[in-house]
Amino acid sequence: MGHRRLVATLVFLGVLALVGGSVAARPLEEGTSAPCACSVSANDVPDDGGGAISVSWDLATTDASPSVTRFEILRYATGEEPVSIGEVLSTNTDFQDVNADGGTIYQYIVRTHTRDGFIDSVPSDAALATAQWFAHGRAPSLIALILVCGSIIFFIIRAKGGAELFIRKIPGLDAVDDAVGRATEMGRPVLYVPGIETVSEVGTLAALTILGHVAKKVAQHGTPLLVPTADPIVMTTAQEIVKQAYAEVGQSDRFDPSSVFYLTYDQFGYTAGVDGIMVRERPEAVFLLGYFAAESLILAETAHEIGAIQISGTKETSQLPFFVAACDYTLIGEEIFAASSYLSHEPIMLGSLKGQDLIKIGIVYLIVTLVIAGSIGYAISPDGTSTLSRAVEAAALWLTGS
Amino acid sequence: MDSMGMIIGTWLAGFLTLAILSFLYKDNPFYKLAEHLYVGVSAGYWLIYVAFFDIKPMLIDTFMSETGFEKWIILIPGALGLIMLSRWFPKIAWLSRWPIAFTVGIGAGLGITANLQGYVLPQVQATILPLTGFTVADLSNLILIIGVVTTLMYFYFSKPHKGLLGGGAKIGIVFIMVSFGASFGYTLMARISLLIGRLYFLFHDLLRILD
Amino acid sequence: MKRSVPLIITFLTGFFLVVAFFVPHEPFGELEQRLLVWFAIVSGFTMLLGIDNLIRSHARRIARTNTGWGHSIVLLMGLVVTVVVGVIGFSRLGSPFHIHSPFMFVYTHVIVPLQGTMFALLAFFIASASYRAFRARNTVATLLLISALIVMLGRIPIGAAISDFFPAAQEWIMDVPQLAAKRGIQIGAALGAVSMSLRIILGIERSYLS
Amino acid sequence: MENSPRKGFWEAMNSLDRRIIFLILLVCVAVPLLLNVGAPIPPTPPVQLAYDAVESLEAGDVMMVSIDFDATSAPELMPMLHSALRHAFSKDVRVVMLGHIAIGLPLGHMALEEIAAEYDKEYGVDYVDLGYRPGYIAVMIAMGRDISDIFASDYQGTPLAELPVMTGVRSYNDIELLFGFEHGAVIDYWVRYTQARFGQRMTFGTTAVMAPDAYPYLQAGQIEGLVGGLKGAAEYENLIGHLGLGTRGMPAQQWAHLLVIGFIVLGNLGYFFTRRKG
Repeated sequence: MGHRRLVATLVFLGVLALVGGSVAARPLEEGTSAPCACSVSANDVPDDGGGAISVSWDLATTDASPSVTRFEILRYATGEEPVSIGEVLSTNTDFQDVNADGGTIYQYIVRTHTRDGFIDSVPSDAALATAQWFAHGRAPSLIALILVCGSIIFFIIRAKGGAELFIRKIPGLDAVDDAVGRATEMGRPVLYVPGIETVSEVGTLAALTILGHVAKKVAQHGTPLLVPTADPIVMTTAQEIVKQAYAEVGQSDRFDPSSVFYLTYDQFGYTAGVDGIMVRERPEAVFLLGYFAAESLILAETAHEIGAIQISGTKETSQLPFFVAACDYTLIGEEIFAASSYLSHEPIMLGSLKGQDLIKIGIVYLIVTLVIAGSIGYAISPDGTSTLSRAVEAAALWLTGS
Repeated sequence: MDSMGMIIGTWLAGFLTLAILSFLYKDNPFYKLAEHLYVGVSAGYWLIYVAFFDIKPMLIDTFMSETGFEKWIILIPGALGLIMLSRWFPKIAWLSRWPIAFTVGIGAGLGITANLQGYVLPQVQATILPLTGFTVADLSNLILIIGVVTTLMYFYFSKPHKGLLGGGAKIGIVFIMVSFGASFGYTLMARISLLIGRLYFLFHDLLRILD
Repeated sequence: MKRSVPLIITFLTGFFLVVAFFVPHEPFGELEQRLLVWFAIVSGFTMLLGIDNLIRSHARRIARTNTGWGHSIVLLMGLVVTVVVGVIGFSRLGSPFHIHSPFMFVYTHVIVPLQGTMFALLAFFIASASYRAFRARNTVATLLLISALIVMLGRIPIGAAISDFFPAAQEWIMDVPQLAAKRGIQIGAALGAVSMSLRIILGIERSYLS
Repeated sequence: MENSPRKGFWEAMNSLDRRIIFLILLVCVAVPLLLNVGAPIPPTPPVQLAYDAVESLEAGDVMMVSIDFDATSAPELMPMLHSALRHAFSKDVRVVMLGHIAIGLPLGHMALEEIAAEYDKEYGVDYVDLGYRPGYIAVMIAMGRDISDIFASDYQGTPLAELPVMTGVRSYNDIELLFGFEHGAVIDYWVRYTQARFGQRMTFGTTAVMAPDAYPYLQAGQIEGLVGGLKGAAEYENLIGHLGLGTRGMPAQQWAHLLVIGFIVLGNLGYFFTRRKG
């Protein structure tokens, strides 16, 4: 280990000597017409937790700049000697000092190294690294957050107050009860696959909410239920949810803890296991809800091969095409989140759904208004210089804080 | 040239490849063997993975190398992790809700800001495409805007899909289906690539009939 | 205690993560980083629960000589051998993931082919799914079918040989209608996720605590 | 009419044993692969953009390469990785490799060593492999401040300060381009955290599955280019003038695609005839 480091150090020094000539570097004579860094400015990095100052500079003569080999950045606090804190390539004209002490006022010197030697810039103005209490670049996100959360909370409160809220039919969900019913008639199990992610993925939580509903139906009818999981926390949570569901319909004694079990965290190991369960246990209804990746089609096709009804749903747009093609019913994207509201018909859930809808329609209006306004602007002056076009452009850019 | 281990490994890999492929014909003892081996080996693999890429560097190494505040604060997640194991003791199993609650809280907290800043805002911004004239690009932009808007209308849940909303939602489902068809067609290439990869292994590494 | 403590934990974790996003000042700025590390550690421990469940259920099958108990032996053997070679790799070479570790032998010659072949099954299933599922049942299904056909033709050299239309149309479909719908679905899903996250933080959605 | 032979034929076709489909597909992929022929594929705009992004780099610039895939996606992503590395090394761009899928990194490392040797590049001077650190979002955010906060050393424990290639490379500020190779959700984290928060320039090579999802990022300008699937890999190979496994797999792709198109047409004919007569 030791000699490897030694070699690396030697290589490093060698390269430095070759590239920068730093070993033999000496100051250039006054009046030498080498290009150098000038107008060095040092500023606190905005919107950060402190401790960082950004240093930037210009090149005095650009036509001769290729002879610059690198820039070295030196820093000093008032009354102290300048120390080198880093260097950048000749193509860069800025540097971020991320080790600034919050209470110290610094000045920076940029040392321009050329093949012949080096030349120091005039020191920058004094700079102090400060921490901010608000990341200004994220103001649009904050406004969006307030609007979205405000709208959702507003409608939740209204719903709690007894306002009547409508929810449209979601075809896949109506099929849930039918599927459980058919499995009961045939005396075959229901297989519930809650995806391959853990509970910090909201799609998984949506799947677990729907599992609660399915488990209740299953408990009422005495249909066997199988829930293979790929994540131990999902397993733990699913066990509790299913147990609770059996208890709620007064069938606690029929709950079999081993019906919710762990296979493996490995994506395709899990898939191989679930496929095996499908061909051997022959479930009549297969639920594929939650987060899915490539295994979606393997599971859906195997479920089809054994003749089961398949109800699928995910917010992963890359997998939705396969579910839509291969399954009987598919919950598309947001529908899986709407599912918990739909199944429970709880006012709180319906209220939050209404809140989301308001934001969606807001986005639609925003897009349409700005597009129309911008287009009118272009109609006024086709080169896009009209105040209207510019305002629309500025508004659009503002959204991402740029 | 090849070591004995390489040869055994390649034949083992070849056998397992064929055992899984045999599932396409029907469920059989070879597939069952490969399936159970896979579940067992991969569970062991992830256990080792988590121990050496997660618990060791993040918890144990941090505790050993840090000093002061950083050294002791890292015991909080360590304790939460241990509490998770309370599931083994039915009397205190309810304690496991604490770490689960923490995990869920992380997902929820991150989900809010990352979805808004990282997806909704830039994607809305990218849809604000004023028409600059009557070119093909403008027509495409117009179709793009209509597609986004009508797809959003399809996901409007709290009103019946009638009238303007119903019309929009109907157009939206057209876009959604075209999109699914396109993804399906595009993805075919990925799936075939994987088969090419496996066949290349069989022909090149195992049978050596391909250079 | 059994319900309120978890609700408080979820609230505080979620709330402070959101605050940390907007407030770079200490102590918030570094909080996100710290909590993510904590999250990884807590998740790591849960792996033991899964392994325990797996071992118990298969040990039970072997003890009762249920159908397929022989396979349960294979499963447990695979698990034990993998963990043992992992530990050997660690003690001998400092890391189970060292290129000469016996653990990497298991990875390269057992896990990779199994994983790769399971994945490759998709090629076959996509063929059978397209044969049985892509039927022009109605207008919408027909559109799905046509866009799939155009994109498939546009992706292969022969499509370009037949007509420049196919590669151009493929790009256009991907760039315009495909993108538009994906964006719409994802904006909706993102809002759904935000709303779900908000309900979780506020303790309204608590199915995970049942 | 009810028992006409034609209807009987289509009914039989409708209930065709899927194992026959499987067998035909196997033949269609295996035979072209064994014949081993392949022709250059003309580039499409997203791949051209990815190429241009790398082309815009100057000698000495830093390109970060992220290995976010494992062996399962190697058939698609490896050819792209090879091409991107060839492209970067041919322009004397410094390459800094890391990855978020721990088990994929040995694959990336082997490719890096192989291609670097082709261009006589030296480890530690022209390229480096930082390796893997757990927690991808945490790693991404930390690198925005200081890379050495999270990667104090490279994959074999050499401190970054001792590696000349890392001179002046402290955070995303010093990385001209990120080229990620993605088979899953890591791309979303790169865009939603690193791009959104630090404005990092980035371009990606993805599996054909992930590519459609990345199109919105491309159109929104959040990413600069996109190499999708084996065809994208073949196009990139064509752009840099070095044909490889991407181009070689395309004939098998072509036949498999034609076969699936044939299946769809056949399936619909069967559906059409049996429905009309039934």
